[in-house]
Amino acid sequence: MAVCAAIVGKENSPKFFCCVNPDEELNFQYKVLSSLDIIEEKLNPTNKPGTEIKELYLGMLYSLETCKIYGYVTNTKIKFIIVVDSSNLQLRDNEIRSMFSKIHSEYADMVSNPFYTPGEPITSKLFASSIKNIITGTV
Amino acid sequence: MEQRLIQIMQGSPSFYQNYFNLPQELKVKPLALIGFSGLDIVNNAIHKSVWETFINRNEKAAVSYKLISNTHKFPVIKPKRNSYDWYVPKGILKNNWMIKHLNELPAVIVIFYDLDWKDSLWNEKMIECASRVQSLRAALEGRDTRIVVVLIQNVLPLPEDPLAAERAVALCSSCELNSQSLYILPHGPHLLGYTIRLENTFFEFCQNYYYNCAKNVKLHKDHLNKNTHQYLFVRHQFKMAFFNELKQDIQSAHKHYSLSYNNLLDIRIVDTNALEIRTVAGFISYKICKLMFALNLPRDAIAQFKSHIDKFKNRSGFQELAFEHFAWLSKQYEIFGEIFDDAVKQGLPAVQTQHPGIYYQQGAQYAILRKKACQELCSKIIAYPHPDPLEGIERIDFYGQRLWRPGKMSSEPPEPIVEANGIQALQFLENQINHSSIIISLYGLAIAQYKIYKCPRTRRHLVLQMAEECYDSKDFGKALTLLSHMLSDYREEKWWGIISNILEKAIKCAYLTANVQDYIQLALEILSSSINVALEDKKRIYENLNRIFKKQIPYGDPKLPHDVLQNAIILWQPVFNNVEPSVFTLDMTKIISCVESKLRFTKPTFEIDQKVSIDIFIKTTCPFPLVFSDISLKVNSPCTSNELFIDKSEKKSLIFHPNEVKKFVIEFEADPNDINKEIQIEWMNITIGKDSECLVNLKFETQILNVDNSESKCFQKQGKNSDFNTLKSIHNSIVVPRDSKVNLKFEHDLPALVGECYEVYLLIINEELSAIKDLKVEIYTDDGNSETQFSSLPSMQPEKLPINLPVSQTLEKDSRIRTSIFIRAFNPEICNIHVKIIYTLDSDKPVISIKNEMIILPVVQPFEITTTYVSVLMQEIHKFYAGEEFGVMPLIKFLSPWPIHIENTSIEFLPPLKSLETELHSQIAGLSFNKEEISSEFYLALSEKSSDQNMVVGEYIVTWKRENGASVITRVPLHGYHCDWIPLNLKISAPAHGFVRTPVIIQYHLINHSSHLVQLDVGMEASDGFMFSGYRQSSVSVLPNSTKTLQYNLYPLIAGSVALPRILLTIPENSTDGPALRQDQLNQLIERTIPQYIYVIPQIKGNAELPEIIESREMVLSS
Amino acid sequence: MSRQRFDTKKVNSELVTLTYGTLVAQMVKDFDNPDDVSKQLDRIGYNMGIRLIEDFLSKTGTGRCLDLKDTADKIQSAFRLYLGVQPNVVNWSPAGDEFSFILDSNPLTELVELPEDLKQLKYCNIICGAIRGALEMVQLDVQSWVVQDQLKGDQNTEIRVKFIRRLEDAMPAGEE
Amino acid sequence: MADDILLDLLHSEIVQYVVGNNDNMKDEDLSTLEYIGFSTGYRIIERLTKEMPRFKDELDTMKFICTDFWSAVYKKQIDNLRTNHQGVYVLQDNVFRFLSRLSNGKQYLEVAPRYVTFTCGVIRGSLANLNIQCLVTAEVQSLPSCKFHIQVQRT
Repeated sequence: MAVCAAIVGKENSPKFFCCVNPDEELNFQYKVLSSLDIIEEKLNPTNKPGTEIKELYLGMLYSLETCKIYGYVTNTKIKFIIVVDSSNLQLRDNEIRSMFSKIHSEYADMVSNPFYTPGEPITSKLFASSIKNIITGTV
Repeated sequence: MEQRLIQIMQGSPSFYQNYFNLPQELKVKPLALIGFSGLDIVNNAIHKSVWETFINRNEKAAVSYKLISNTHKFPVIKPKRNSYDWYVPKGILKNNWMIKHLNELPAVIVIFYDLDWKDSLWNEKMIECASRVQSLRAALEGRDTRIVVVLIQNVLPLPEDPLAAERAVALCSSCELNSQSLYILPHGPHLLGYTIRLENTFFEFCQNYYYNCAKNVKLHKDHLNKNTHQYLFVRHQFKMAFFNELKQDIQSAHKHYSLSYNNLLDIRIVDTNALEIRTVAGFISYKICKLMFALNLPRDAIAQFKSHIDKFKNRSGFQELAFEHFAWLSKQYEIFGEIFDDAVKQGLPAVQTQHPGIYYQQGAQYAILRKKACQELCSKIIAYPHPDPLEGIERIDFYGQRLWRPGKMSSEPPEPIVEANGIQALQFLENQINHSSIIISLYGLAIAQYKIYKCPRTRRHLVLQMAEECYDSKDFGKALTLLSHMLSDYREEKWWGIISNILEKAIKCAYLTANVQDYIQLALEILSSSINVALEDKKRIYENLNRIFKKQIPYGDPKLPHDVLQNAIILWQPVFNNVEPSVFTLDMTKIISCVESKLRFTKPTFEIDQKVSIDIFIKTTCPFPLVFSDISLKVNSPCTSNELFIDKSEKKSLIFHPNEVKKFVIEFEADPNDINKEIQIEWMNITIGKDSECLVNLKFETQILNVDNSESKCFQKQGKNSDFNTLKSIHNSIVVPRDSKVNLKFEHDLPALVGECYEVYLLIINEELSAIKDLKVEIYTDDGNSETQFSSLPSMQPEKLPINLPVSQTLEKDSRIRTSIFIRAFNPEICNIHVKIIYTLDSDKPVISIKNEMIILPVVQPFEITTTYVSVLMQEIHKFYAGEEFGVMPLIKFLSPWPIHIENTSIEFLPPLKSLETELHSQIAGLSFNKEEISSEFYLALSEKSSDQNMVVGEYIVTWKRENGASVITRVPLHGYHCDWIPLNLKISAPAHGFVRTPVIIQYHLINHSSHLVQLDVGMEASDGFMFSGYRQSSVSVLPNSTKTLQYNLYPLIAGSVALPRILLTIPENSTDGPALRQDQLNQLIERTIPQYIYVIPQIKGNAELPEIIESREMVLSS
Repeated sequence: MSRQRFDTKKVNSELVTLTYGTLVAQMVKDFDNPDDVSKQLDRIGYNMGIRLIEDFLSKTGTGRCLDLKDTADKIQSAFRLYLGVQPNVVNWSPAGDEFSFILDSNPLTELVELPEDLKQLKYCNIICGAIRGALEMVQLDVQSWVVQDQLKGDQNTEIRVKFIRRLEDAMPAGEE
Repeated sequence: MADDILLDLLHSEIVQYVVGNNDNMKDEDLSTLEYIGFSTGYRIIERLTKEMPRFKDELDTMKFICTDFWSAVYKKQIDNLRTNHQGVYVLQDNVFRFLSRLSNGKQYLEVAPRYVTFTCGVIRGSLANLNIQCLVTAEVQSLPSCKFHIQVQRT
């Protein structure tokens, strides 16, 4: 299971944060924000052709002593970020991958709610709980 | 790095400053050492120059030179040990060994001696030289140092010099040198060249020397055994590696360092040797990484470093000295960062995910752990133990050994008291360290790197951590600056969580530095709803704000330690002491504060006579009521710039309750000079407080405010009922002239006709409430380049646009004037004519007013003219023949919706064409025509010359006018056809009609208007309608420029339109010199000149007398 | 441009849901009072119903309804046809003039989450309107309203239909 | 699964709602209609691009909108797609879904804007969410064919 999932908007402002341990949120916010540097570089259009990433999943962005950080960017430039504890070794890449696509579906549904204004922070309790379930692997 | 540390650690004993630094001797690049003896660079100019040419060269070989005085003491040589059996090493690396080989023990010694071959005192000098060699040799007894003699000579050597050869041999023998050890250095122009050659030779000697050294070390290896001599394995490999480095063979050097490192790892680590092993490991790993970078193996270097760290990360050694461990780790990272950075400077490409910054950052992290450990372990150590357990630190033999038990082997148990003291001493010293500055400087290095490798956000985070450290070290001022610098970036990306976190820190700093300005600004931001700070904190801050507005010192955060608060209060004391009011102006533009505003002009344009009005919407998201004292706007226009205040007479409360939106309206009169110019709001200013105490101005610039096009913005479509958030700000508007009450009417008969002088009546009626003056009526069009003419006079004298129509300057209320504009268009088109009436009201408030109207004037052709040409037989022709008359028929098709009256028409023929009528007179003059009607006329003409292209027959001139209009003359060119010439012309004389059974005389006139004889066969075909007399078949010849007439007497048999007998003209076969005349031309000639039918009228009863028709006909023809 | 990437039916269904959603959201912006919105939705439903019935009759080729029971079944099949859901017809009133449709899923509301301040909004009123409109075209005057609503956290969505009277002469299509 | 006819009916109801009983066709305000389309397109594109590989560039995105997207929503291929490669794209649909119900004739041509504006919004919204800001206008010369002009706004 992952320890934190975040959704970052088109203009890199945070839309949603979900931490297994809420006290860590601020700390994770910094980590997630830093990871945007790497996402930006990975998707940099000036990268030499051929190197651009076709997949929405960007793989691991970087790893620290404490945690590993994975990224996923939708065609609409919404960034999903998952933080995994470094001690957690049994979590495999394809599991992360599927977590992301689950989150993506949830997000797409959430955006379809006519009473949600895209770009606003996401406050839906329903959404929060389903994301939590995804990262804690309870679905 | 060193410098920085030193300056940090003032106060603590010097050795502790470098306690964790790598020794210089380890960090320098090892260079082969060459000793120079016999050079007196102080008194001897020549020697000086020689010395300098050796040392001051940029591309030197990897050697360093050292002057060796005669009294020089070389390190004493240890007695050769032939068995290691009983030898137990006291440590791993002697800390004087590297220095010895770097600076004290040359690989080569060069003895310089001034001696020319032809020197008068040759023998004496030779002996002295020899003795010098001897004494040096003695001093270096037992070492392999190579001794070389260089003779400095003044005369250049000759190619073949027996004397030189002989004396050289002599000198060598007396010095006991082989000939490869004697060199001459002629001091002269080529000095540099010689030195280079010498240097290269010396360097070779050095390499041999170090090679041997390494070999010797290798020899010992066999005597060593695994259990007692583990240290020696490490040491020996290290030495070999080092010698190879001196020899500049980094490949082997790297190999041996690695071996050395592995040997080191084999050693069992216990408390007593932990420090030493860790220290040495650090040294060797440093060398390995450095060499790997040099060998361009960055990945291996990084891997080596990682594994190195992994191996020692958890070997923290003594708990009491945990800080030591962290200090070491921090240092390891810092140093690796440095060599990585050096490598990058040498051109190694680094990437975003692998660059020196990462290591500096880790260094900082461990430095923080070090600090924490220190705070835990050392805070209570106040006294330095006595006697000083670190006494004699400089005399310690081995790197990384405890000072209080040097050279003890792990086996023996440590003495408790000594240990305790030693530890205490270290703890005491550690406590003196200014950790923060270490941490901060490491962050500094990391930040610089992250900037290079495109990680703005990571960099920002580091800056915040740096600020954190500044705060910790009570440098609140610096912390505040760092924090507020970062804020703006985080605001851009709206990371409220982080912003809130920063703001809380920042406002603490602002408070602790008594920075009122910042305190207020930060407070206003914290109080906004988007910042999540605990409500009680918001409340405290809110109350503090109000205290400040009253010039009272705010309360500090109770969570802060007491002493810190004390200092803060001392700082605050003077702030409000002054009597005069304190005024602060804050730029709120870039911050999202608890005061939000929307400003908008109520209309996109304002007419000059109405008041310009601006709506101000203000909303506070502060959880507590805010009280403002005034609100003003700065409004600019090209001509004016005013600060406008809200009207406080309207008793609207300036107390704002949470999330309350209030609307204020500011109205003012625009300056008439700003007509058609833009006015805009530059800023809004909200004032808090009284000027008796403390005035705070919140300035909201407008330019930046309205450039937010974030995602959710495009969803702010207003519903029918709009709220504050969806409200759009409008910061500019335009002043326009008042809309005029003058009534303008046009009277004219559309459409205008091309060419005519078209008059439009303008009727101006003053329906204003007062008289008007300075009345101007201006006429202009959109496109300047149409050739349509305008005039204010019926004379239609063209004038340049814009035209001011002649009208009286003033116009009484309800009175009217009329004027006209005359237009002549030359093409059918739609012509847009603008009429602009400008005037000022003749009232107490003279306002300029403008009325714009447009006349859309379609222009059409009055008629179109086409022309057809016919032969004398009235058949249309498409070719003229010189000398043959033909008919010109201009047709006029009338298009004007209005009837057109034709005053006259005529044709002006263009030579060589000419009219065949005595005087031309129009056949339609005086008639009027309506739309769609067509008029036609007939004129007889003839061309005198031939022409091989279409001829312009002449001009058709139509003089016309509308009914009761002015007359217009339209001239249209008449375009004709080619004109051929043939020598022959043919005419017929016949009566208009004949009578049955009454003879008719018909004559055919063959006219030859060439200067040649024309011969023709003439024939008449038989016809049922007639009997006739005359040649049926004949051949005629027509003389040049003469006419031949053939006469036939026809006797009509039947009545009606009867076909005449056809005349046939043919060119005789036997015609010798036939002129330019072809059969087909003849046939055509007949076709167009000879009628095919003639009317035959039934017999008149009674006797018929022959009418005199022929004569009259002749007349016509001859005319 | 040949290949067909999407399941067109699904996309269209989603499009209906989303379009309806944005319409409602817009109405909420336009009217101050959610009840007015509910009315509007019912009206729109009605307008759609009176047009939908033709399509239904032609598609299914069914004739006049024999009785209310039959009507219920027809509406039920209409649900399947147009919303792809199969509601149960239950809760017949003793008099047999009133019954309910129970939808355990509702494509219109699947992705919708009502904000707190709109709890009294009758999001599904369009369905009630549609039923009313459609039946009116076959000379049945009924009332229809939402009893339960998943949007409000109910287990499932219940739509009640009450028979008022049979209309003898056909009314002009459009608004009453 | 909702049936197609629902969309058609719903669409004309929305038009009704926005236009109300306004009868002067001259410059009537259809912005709300456009907005409803915008919002719809913005949301649905998030669903439709879920399984798609990352778009290479603007053209790639446009192709998607004009082909897959179009045929999914409007049940038929675009009949003609042209671009000047400077950010102007013209999509022509000869039998445009929402116009196919209108019968031809001057008076219907006048109301045509009402039946294409929603779609303009859908296109604009979809592209906006795919980070291409643009203006979308429609041109109806003869029913039921329609040309959509997409003008990308480069900043």
